Amino acid sequence: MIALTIDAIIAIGIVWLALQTVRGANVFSAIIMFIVFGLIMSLAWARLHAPDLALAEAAIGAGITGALLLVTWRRVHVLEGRTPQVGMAARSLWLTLPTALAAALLIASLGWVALTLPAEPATAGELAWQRLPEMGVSNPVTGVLLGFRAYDTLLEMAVLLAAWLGARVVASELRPGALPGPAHEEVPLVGALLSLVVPISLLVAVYLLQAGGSAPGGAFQGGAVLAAGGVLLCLTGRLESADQTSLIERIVLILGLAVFSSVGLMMLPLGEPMLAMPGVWAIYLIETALLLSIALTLVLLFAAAPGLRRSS
Amino acid sequence: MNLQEVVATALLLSGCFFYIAGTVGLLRFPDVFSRLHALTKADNLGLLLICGGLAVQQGSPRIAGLLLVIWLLGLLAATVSCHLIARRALQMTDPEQRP
Amino acid sequence: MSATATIYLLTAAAVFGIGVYGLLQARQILRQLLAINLMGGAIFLLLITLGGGAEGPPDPVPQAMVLTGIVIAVSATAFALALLVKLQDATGSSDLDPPDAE
Amino acid sequence: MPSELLIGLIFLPLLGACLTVLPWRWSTRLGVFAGLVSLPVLLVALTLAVIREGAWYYSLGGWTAPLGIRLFVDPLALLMLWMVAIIGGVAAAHAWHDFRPGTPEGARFWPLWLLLTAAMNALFLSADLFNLYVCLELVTLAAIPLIAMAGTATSIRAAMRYLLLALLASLVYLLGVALLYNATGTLDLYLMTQTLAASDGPATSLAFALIAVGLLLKGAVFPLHVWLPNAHASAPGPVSAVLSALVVKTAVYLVYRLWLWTLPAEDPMQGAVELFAVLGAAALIYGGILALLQERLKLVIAYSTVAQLGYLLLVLPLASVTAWQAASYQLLSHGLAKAAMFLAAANILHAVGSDRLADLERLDQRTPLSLFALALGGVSIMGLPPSGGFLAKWLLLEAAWQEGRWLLLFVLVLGSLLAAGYVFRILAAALRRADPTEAEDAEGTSPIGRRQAGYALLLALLALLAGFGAAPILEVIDAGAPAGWSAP
Amino acid sequence: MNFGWQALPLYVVLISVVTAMLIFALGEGRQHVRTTLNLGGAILKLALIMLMLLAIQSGASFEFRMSLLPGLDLVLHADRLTMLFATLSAMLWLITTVYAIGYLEQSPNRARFFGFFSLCVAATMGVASAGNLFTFFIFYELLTLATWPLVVHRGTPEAFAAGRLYLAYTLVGGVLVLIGLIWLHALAGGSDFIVGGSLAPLAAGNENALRTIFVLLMLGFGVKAALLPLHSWLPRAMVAPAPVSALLHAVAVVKAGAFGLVRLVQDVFGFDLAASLGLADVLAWLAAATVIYGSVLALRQSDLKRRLAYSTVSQVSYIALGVATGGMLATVGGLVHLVHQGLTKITLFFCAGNYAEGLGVHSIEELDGLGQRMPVTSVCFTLGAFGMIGIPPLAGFVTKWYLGAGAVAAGAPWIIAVIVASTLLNAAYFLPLVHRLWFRPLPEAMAERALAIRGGRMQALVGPTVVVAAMALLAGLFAGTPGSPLFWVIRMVGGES
Repeated sequence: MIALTIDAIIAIGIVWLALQTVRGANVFSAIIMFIVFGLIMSLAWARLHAPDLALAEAAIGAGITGALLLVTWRRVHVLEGRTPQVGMAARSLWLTLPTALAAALLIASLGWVALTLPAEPATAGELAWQRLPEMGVSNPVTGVLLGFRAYDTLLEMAVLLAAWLGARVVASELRPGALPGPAHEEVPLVGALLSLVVPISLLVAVYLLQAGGSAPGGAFQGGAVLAAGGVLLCLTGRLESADQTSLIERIVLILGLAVFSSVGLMMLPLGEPMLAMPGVWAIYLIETALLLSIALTLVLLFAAAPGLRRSS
Repeated sequence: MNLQEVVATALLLSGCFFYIAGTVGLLRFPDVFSRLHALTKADNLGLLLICGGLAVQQGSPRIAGLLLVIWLLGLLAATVSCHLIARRALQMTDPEQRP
Repeated sequence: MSATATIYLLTAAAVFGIGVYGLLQARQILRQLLAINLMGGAIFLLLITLGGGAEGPPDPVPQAMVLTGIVIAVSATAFALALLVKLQDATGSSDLDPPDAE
Repeated sequence: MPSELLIGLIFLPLLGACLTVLPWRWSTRLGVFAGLVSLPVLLVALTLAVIREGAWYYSLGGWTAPLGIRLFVDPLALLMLWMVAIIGGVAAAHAWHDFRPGTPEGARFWPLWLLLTAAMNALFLSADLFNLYVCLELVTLAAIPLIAMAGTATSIRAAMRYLLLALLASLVYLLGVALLYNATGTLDLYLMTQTLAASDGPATSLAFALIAVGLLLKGAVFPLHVWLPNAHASAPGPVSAVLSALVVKTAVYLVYRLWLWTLPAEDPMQGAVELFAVLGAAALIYGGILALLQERLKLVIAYSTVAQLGYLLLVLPLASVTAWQAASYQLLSHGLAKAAMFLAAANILHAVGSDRLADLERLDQRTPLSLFALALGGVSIMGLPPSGGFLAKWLLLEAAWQEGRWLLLFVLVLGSLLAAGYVFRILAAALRRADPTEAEDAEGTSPIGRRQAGYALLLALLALLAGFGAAPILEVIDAGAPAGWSAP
Repeated sequence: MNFGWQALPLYVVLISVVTAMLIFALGEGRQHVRTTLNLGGAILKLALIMLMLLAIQSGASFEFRMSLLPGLDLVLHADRLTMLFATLSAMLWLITTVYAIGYLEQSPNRARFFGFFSLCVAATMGVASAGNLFTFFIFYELLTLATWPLVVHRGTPEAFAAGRLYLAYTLVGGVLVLIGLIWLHALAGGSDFIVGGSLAPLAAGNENALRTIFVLLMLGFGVKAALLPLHSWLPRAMVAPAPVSALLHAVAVVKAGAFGLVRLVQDVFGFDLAASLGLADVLAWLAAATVIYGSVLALRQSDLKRRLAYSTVSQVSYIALGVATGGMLATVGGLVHLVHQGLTKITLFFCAGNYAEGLGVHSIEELDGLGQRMPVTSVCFTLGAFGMIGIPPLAGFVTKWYLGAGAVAAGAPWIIAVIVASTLLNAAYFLPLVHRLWFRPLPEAMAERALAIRGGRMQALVGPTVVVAAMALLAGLFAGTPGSPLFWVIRMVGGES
């Protein structure tokens, strides 16, 4: 009963926050509501026995996305020179009513469909459980991500790379200093915080990576945590945007994709199929590469800069 | 319900109380500074109580240690962010009206 | 079909609807992106709930799908935000149909 | 070892993209060569293998179907792969001049281009619904920055609109995938059929409907086409070519896959093919009329894409070998012709400095080769002989006739007349002379201009040659006809 | 597929395609190379056709076959009808090329003009040697494509308006043919042209389908042949340069339409089937109406070229009329008119072009007394006009004689009335021109106007005019000797029907 109450509270919270996100008085508060929405979503994931997702949602869905949204809001705000406080534009009623109705209908039909779905044996999932031991890891999600459906993960890295490449295309002509920039004056506390939090984020990232084999965690969550450390360094002016992407940065950016592909291709000459994992070590190797790529890509996306360097 | 659970529940409930108090303060207090006051003070304590409650409930030194780290990190984050927000708010306020 | 599953299914449906509503209503691109992300969250929730998350450890395949989906969503959002800044830079407005176009 | 060929088709461009991210000029060159030049070579071997052995599956990682992801190659996939290799290759050659390796533009362009190539190859080979979602996203996220590379306000706005709609489309698609996975317990396109046939319910129907909506949105099928014209018209030339010739086809390709392979024949959703046909007909007429009304060359061509996509949906209810041949041939010839037209339009835009039809007088003097390519492409688009487009139209008409679909026949004919209208409108604008007595001032075309025009001309000639080489192509294609479409 | 000796018809087509491509590639400059190419291509083509003619006389046969689609072949062959049309086209092309070089060498966009000019002839050759209806259609549409740039060549708004009208008619016509073709294909498969047709076995039960198909195809071909309701593009297309008009009227477009009608009646349906379905009568009536209507309208034109254009509308329908009447004599009349009308009409157009180029004369009033200023051209014009009217022993008379005799033989005497009426009308609109040329005084303004064509250009323009006029004359004078068009047609019709 308590469990159900908690679920109900979470559910109501999610719906309320979603509504606030949509109806927020201004864009800024909408973004804040969305971040909180993400956090509550991660509670929902935990309640739904999906701790991997809870971690990912908190770190990526709420954390990184939120940071990206906020920094963009700031950039747009700064560039536009006016606070986009337009709020909810009042569309005419004849447009609003049908759309609201359509949305409601969609909800109803979806809910109905979902509720009446017959309980099919989830063949792929069952098989994943059964054959997990062959993978050498005990976290089934990691098993699927890097074993059974490793190809998805590989292409997903390509998507991330494409996002960065795309951002680089459109951000090319941005004036320098689009980054938040260093703090105007050094606050002593900030240094203390950084000297603690950044190493810890590294530690946590490595821990999540290592734990991913048997417990919740993995490259994505770890990468996001590491990226959070990087974001913090950018925000506090410890890192600033460089004009060029350095060679090391380039290598790290493609590391995940390149290592993943190479390991996948490695077994081909031995007569093994593509993406057959030669062992658990390969999974960890790939995950390490993924983690580094993910973290750097996310930080660069946040900074909207070709590269980063330590501030002088 | 043994003693361990009773203590744990009590700690958790009181933690929740402080959280609620902090939230009420956030919503009801008039300006940034008093809101920060309510938020940081009450929430840090609430976090401590909840961490303590969980530690008692689990009864494992390792987890207790981890929870302690969590509390310390939360404390640090709250301190720094509260400090930064307060500074910013102070800069933005009219010097005449500074508290 | 447990009560928990029902609750989260309804949540997913509601959030999706709100997302659709927000997408259609929003004029600012940032808001549209938020609405799309809400819809994405709703679909992920649906996937996991249908995958049996309410009863116990859910089917790992949907979990992997959602994890992939979250990363793709953040990639797409990040690119969209970069494009938004560029749009602002190029057209002087961060909206697709600026007020003067009405 | 034909299986490795599939891997190469996906991973060579992918690794090529990685190489082009690196800062050196040689790495970019190497990446582009490895990722693009290798494709036709691989495809020749692959084609021979398909002819010899027929279609086959390849389980990635050795994990068989319901658990792992399979690749599937059959004649249809082969056709699409060839188009990626040839059209993408020629467009890349055209892009080589504007986006040289070693320049900042080149450094931005080639990784995305190679990712796009890899994504399309992966998409055409994938047999897994969720993997297709990832592929679709990769295609979108690689294609849109390429549009934005034009850097104009219009292109950025178009890119943004495309992006938002594409994201929405992906979500709707994903929703359908979620429902289908729940209903069938598998994501494999071809395994799903059996389960679907056994358990039929509104859930799967709705799932297919959602997937269709998502795909039609991505494929810019009328009335979900709003994003297309500006996006395709404002992108750099080679990008427009690939967008119109290949990228929008990915969605249509998936509609074919789902409706002709996955969906069981007795499923009520099969009725949707009639709706597709109606949409196709509407697209054909609407796109044709709007193309007639445009004032800019690239917009005319872009609206023509909206119209021509209609043909590809019109075929769906016909379900015969002829219809199958028609669809395949339309895919091929439209791809070649449209890419040729966009490349030519890019050259014209470059030479004239504007692509307003009003500014295009005396093009036969100013950019003769590009105009010729444009005209040849136009001939194929109109479906006039001798061209691939003509054979496609002939097959379409024949298929419609066989099934006794008079209305369809009428729409097809009307569509081709509209196409003739807008193509000849372009040509008339290009042959116009502002002052009939004006002395000629034939500008010598620069060697670079000639080479760029040559690429457009090459594709246009291929579209023309497609009007003669149909027999061997169709022979391969026939073997890949979906069940129920093969010869009685 | 066979690319050897057998594929000669293919090479005849390809020569012109290659010429066109080379001309396009050469660009605007290099006039001499272009001229050499043009003439070389034309002469080579003519030589090949003569070769083929001889080979066919000695019993050889030519066929090129290539599968375009399953069950659908591209067939190029050479039967007697092919050779009739091909010889005419090749000969007139050579002459027209000479004329066009003289006519246009000073004006802009020559490369474009001659390129499409060659392409146009390639399409005409394809039409002539098409071995089945599908192939015929391919080249028929190609012809549309290749002639449009010629029609709009001057690049003026009027030219584009005429081009639009031309396209509207011909493309819709093409669509009608396409539908008919698809239907026929579904019904009968892609069978080759065979004298007497191949549809007779299918007739039972499919009468109405066949009738509809016939009407569709007839209308489709009728557009280019300028049959009655579909003729109005032709006079408008007169804005094109004179060689183009000559090409359109005498060699390529209109003839392709008429040739299509001939093929349709003779080699697809077969006259017997067409007659038994009542279709021949429809065509005959339509053709008869066009004959009269075109003549009446020609009478009302004051612009020389427009008058000639309506004259074409009227005269080309003789071909359809003859074929649709049926029977040996009428068919001979119709077919031989393919040649006779071509020779005569091209003479007239060349003359009109000479007047326009030489003295800027466009309208009929300006012809007064021009016999003195441009005697050679005027003699040719007079010959052409007499030929058109059908004054014996000129070519037109031969046609009309056979048509009339055929009508009697076929039991359709009303056709004689049509011919008589048409002849009277012909006389009514041509004789005044002749009268003006020779018997009206030359106005002073015209007498003082300098002749704009001189020297080599004069030779290039007047030379071909004289040649075609002579050919038109000889075709009539020596109609009875072996080697004449009439002789050839009689052998063809008599030997094979």
